Amino acid sequence: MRVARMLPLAVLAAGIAGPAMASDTKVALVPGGPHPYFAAWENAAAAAAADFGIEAEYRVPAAWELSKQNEMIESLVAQGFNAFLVFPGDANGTNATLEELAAFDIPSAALAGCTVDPTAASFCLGTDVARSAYLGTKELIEAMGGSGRIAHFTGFLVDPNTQLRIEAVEQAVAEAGGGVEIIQVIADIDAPEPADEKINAFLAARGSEVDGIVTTAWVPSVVAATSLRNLGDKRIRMVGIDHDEVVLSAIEDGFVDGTMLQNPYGQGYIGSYAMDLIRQGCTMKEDAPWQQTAQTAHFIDSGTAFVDADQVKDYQAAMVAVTDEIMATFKDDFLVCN
Amino acid sequence: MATATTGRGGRGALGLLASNEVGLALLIAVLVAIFATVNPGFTSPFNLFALSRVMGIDMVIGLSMMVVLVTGGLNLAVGSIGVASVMLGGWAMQVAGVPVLPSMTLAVAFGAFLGWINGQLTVRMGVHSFIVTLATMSLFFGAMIVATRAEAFNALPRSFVDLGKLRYGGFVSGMLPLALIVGLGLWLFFNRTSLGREILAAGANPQAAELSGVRVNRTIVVAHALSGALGALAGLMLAARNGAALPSMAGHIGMGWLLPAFLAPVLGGTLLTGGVVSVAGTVLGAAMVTIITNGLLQLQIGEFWVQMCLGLILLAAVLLDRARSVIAERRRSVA
Amino acid sequence: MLKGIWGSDWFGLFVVALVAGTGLALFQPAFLSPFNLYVLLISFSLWALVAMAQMVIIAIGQMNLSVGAIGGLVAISFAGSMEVWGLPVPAAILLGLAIAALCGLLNGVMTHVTGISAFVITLATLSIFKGLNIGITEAQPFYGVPDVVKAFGNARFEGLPHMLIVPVVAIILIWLLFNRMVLGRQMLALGANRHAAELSGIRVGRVVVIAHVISAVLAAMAGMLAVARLQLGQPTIGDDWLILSFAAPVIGGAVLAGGHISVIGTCLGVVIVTLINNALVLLGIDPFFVQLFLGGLILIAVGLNRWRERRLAPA
Amino acid sequence: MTEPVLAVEGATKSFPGVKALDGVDFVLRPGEIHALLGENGAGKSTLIKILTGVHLPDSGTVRLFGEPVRFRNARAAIQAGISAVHQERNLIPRMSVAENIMLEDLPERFGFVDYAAVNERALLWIERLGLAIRPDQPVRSLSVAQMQLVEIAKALVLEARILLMDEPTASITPHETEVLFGLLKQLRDQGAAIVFVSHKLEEVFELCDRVTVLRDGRNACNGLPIGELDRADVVRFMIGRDERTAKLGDKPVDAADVVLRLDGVATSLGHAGIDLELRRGEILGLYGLVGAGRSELAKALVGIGGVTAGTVTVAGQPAVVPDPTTALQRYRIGYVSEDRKGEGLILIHDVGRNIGITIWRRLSGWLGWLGEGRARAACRPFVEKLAIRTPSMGQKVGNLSGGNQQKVSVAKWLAADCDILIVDEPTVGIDIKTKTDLHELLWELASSGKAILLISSDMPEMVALADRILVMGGFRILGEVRNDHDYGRMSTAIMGHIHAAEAA
Repeated sequence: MRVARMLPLAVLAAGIAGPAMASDTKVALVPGGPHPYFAAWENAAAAAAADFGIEAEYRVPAAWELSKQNEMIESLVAQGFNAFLVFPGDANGTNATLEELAAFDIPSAALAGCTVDPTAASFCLGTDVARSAYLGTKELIEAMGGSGRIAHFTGFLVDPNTQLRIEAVEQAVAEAGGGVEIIQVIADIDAPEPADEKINAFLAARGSEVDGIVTTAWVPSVVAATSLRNLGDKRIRMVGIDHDEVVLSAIEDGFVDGTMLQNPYGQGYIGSYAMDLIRQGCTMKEDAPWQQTAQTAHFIDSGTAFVDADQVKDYQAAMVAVTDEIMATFKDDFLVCN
Repeated sequence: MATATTGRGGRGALGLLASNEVGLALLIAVLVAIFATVNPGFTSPFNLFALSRVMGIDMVIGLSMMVVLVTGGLNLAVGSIGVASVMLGGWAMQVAGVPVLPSMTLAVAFGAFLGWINGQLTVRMGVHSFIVTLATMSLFFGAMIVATRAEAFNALPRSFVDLGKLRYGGFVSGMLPLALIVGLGLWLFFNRTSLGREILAAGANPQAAELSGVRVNRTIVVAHALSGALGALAGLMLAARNGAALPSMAGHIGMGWLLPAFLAPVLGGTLLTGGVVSVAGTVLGAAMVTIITNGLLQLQIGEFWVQMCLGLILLAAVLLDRARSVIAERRRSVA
Repeated sequence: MLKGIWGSDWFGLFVVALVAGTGLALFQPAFLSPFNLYVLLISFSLWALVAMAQMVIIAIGQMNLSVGAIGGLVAISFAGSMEVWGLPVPAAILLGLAIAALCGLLNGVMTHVTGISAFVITLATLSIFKGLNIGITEAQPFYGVPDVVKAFGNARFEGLPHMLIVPVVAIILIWLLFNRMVLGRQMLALGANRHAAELSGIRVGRVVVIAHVISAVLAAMAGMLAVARLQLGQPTIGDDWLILSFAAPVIGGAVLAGGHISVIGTCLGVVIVTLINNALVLLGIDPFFVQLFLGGLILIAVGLNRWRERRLAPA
Repeated sequence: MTEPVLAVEGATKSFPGVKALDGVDFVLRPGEIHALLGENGAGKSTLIKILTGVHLPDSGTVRLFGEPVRFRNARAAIQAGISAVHQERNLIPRMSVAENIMLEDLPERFGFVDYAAVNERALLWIERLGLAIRPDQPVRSLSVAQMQLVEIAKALVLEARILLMDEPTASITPHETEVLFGLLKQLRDQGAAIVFVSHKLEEVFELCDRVTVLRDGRNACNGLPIGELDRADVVRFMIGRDERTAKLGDKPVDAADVVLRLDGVATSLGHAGIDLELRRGEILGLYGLVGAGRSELAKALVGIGGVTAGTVTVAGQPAVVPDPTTALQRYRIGYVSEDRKGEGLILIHDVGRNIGITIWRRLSGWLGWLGEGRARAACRPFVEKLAIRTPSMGQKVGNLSGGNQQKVSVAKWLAADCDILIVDEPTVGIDIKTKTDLHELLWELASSGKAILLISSDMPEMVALADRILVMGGFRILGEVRNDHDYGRMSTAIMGHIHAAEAA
């Protein structure tokens, strides 16, 4: 029921990979927990397995908890997986597990989000969460015409990424000069019912004061988009995050200005490819075109793009283009292979 | 280790079979046999190490809940206390430069202090500890978030982090013996000290205990403080394992710990109504749950169905255990 | 008469809620705006059902940890059956209720037949129901919720959400059940003293099973309301219910050991928690302080009610 | 002779470790009140539980109007026309009196409980039992005696053909007993068959028509007409030999050595102007009707419910007792509660843990260390002294018979070695042999220099044991009687004080 969403991508991406070769690489793609964001990883894993002649599997921890994810990874090692692509359950906490993997000569990389340096992850391929939030806020401020009051809805405070996002939004606002002001930050609304309760309470109390909404977590984006649609409010501008259908259709219908899209399929596909090469003896190049983020010095952008109403219909093609682009030069840019 | 209060002694094999602990041990043996046969990776040193480490931590979490269940109360704030204490310990180690051992002691003492607050509130307000700890769960966690701005301490001293990597015989994590020592200590506490006995008496029948000269309120406060200390200890173990003191390590407001905290003692035969404790049962209960979780993850089940299988096996385990005790009871009454 | 109200379980809560409401209105005029009241009522609708679902089980002296898992499973089944099978809305509602009844039946029968505490049974079934949910959805929401359902979640009449009708009817029925119907009285008798209930010829098994079914059906209604409200079948619906499901009845004066609950008290418990959450947003509390205040305010609400009870006790 | 309504043939029932019934026969005819007697643990309650569907017999048959029946649950028994007053409390405290009485069959109207009918029908039985309570009053606001009568009303309201009453008079006053007996006789005359279980032989002889006695799970006699028996016969059936009266002998009381003295004491529980002197070696009786405030006074003395006025002097020193711990440890006062199951014992714990609880602190060493062996060894002498019948120190107290349970709750306080022992209704629901043992024990304790405050509603017990008797009523001391151990004179004097207070 859930397959097929990203299938076209797989076909496209397969074209650039070249002929498959047998390899003993067995990659596990482990998200932080069950979450729709990662669904594309499953297809990416399947495509990578077919294209590179490796085994690649998408394995989801039972719940969104660091300890569950750690248990998952440990049990996968016992099952013979020898390379890991992990969305860090905690940007700090996941390091210990990756270090242990390294001690067993099992390479790993952080996918979609980064671990904090120093880390055993070979690289971080994904989204610079801070930059994404920063750019999204910039887009929002532009949509609001350069001034106004904004609100920021985000996820669990205990997630280190949440603080980066809060700071990034503050930074973007500060750079906009005195015309923009953050009037409220609502956090800890990763569950849908509390999100609905709090976002609507906010709109009730300050809906008339606020000019723009930036959301930096999946559920708040969905709920805020739904609320604006229900209110029929197109005055309040909004920039969301990720590719939930609710958000995308709200963009098409003009209730949301745009969303900060990521490239989960590309992450899974390129990540698997890189893991296989590393397993075959390649090492990471120190003087590669790494990007520096607040968390790590070994960041590779998997493609973060602002998608508005004009691009929303064919954003997938855009992401494929980004994937192709990274794939084309990845080996030469980032790896030293003998 | 047998249960503390019921005298099952002197009834031979049937009496032994009737005990919850033996039933759990048998179940565990069967599960291990099955998992080891189906998946050879289960008995690999790496997996045994990882398994024993999670087991040790979950045992201490379970014991932390157990000592409050004994009083007939609950401690929903175990996770909050664990995280709050560890963040203090992490701060002491990383920022204040306090040596590792004093920092750990400080964290445990702080856990005990937070538990003591729970106990005092429960006793003073005369409200069920459920509602008190429901509130303090948010309170302690919120205070921790405010104090730390939710930032992790990720540069803890090597000697502390290495505790998480401690390994005996190549495959046993240091966490497991530590948990067993804590368990032994608690067993001695409940069976071999006057205070432990008084806590049990007060948990079973507060009126009778009060009239017999037991300071019931004090036993409640002590149990909560002990629970807090154990929560902090579990937190330290987890922090050593994660190599960092993380605000997120027990999930949102510490609720991530509640499941292991309740499962272990309840499977182990500790009554929710209080007064009966089974330290060995709690330890075995935690062992069983971690073994099931670990074993299931390794079976080739569609990953989205693992949780349902976990539920089914738990239910089956509970039912089997019940059937065993009913049959044993019947045999005994015939004999 | 006045003394009766002052002495009733819920009077203290009523005062707490009233004072909190008045205070909020003074500090933040937007509190009384029609839209905010509407938002409050929406929240109340959902949480009241969740709290009732737990309250019914507390009444018989047990606990149901699987309330949220049942709600979530029904929510995705409801949305999924409409999206995937194209079931008409009434059929999907019936399906949802039937699934819930089945879940409740499982909880109730297991608890009664095995004699294992409901706490343990529902701890296991919580995993099963949530596991089914994740297995079916693979963590992806169902989006194909028909417009009728979406409209229901959104519609207002004179500032009152249409959704409110569901909990209002449920509350009245549950109140009647516990105050005026033999079954409800038997549930309370069972919760207060199981042995006495048995000796009084009450069919304990039947009562336990029915209570679990009622609890599950209430959870199902909450789950379906959540779908209507969120306009999609989120697999995470229900994950956050557990704490509130206990907090509201207990704040409302329910005895966790069983045998005593207050429907009005529970509703006021929901109102107080909703008000606290609303206040934390309305007053623009720094998100870092939200949990701290939430904990403190719950403690104060309980403390005030407890203080009143103690003042009352010698009289 | 009339056909039996109920006939039990060869009923056998085993529990882990004990054979509670072993081939018991029992025949109940319409229009009779049939006494079912026996020592604690003889099997009376088990038989009652089989007849009410709580237990199924292992073998043997129960015939109802000649038809064999097997009651799988209480509901089946009720529907077959058997109602019962059980020994344990079976009321729902928060519900009203009327609803409790009618709980078996709440009248409905349009699917809702018809509370008007509930109250009306309950009121009928409340009045017939001479109870001065409102039907809509919550049960938890009642006194113990009132609750017991509600319990009885609950059984009567079913108007069953067969009525089983397990110790219905244990906690009600003589006057209330009289009313109840009148009612039971009336029901008998209307054709009901009533089984009456009691330890009070006076009541049995006053009320019953025939007697069945059980001993060790077997019939000691089966349905003998009461007219053919005297008290000695019945006792012989029950204990297997002649009744032994406690040999109490002489006991010196040191009149000068006042160990406990109350002057004008008032408590937060409602006592006022209580004066009392208790001397070394003395047994001071505290007599009164249920609700006179005797247990409450005892509790106030050990620190539950504060003393608000007046002075308490222990061993010559003014004493403030904030809690039972202080009472035990500093003032060496102990209280043996009347409510054995609620306040006296921890039923889910074993014998050793119940007896040892008062002395753990004293026994324990460094860091509170206390080995199980040491703790049990310290309790063993008291198990032996009181001849508590238990397989081991590890036996759960809940598994012991009522008499042995009571001995455990006394043993706890013997172990505590208090100077002042307050003993509250020590022999309620206790068989004759245990009762005699306990009487001798109390006497011996006093002889050895302890001071005992004895609370009892059992007049013969009071007259046998006490040196002086204080009469209490309405939370006040009504008067004092110096005991000359003459039952007639004493009871007249005591009742005189009570009636004088009522008249005033």
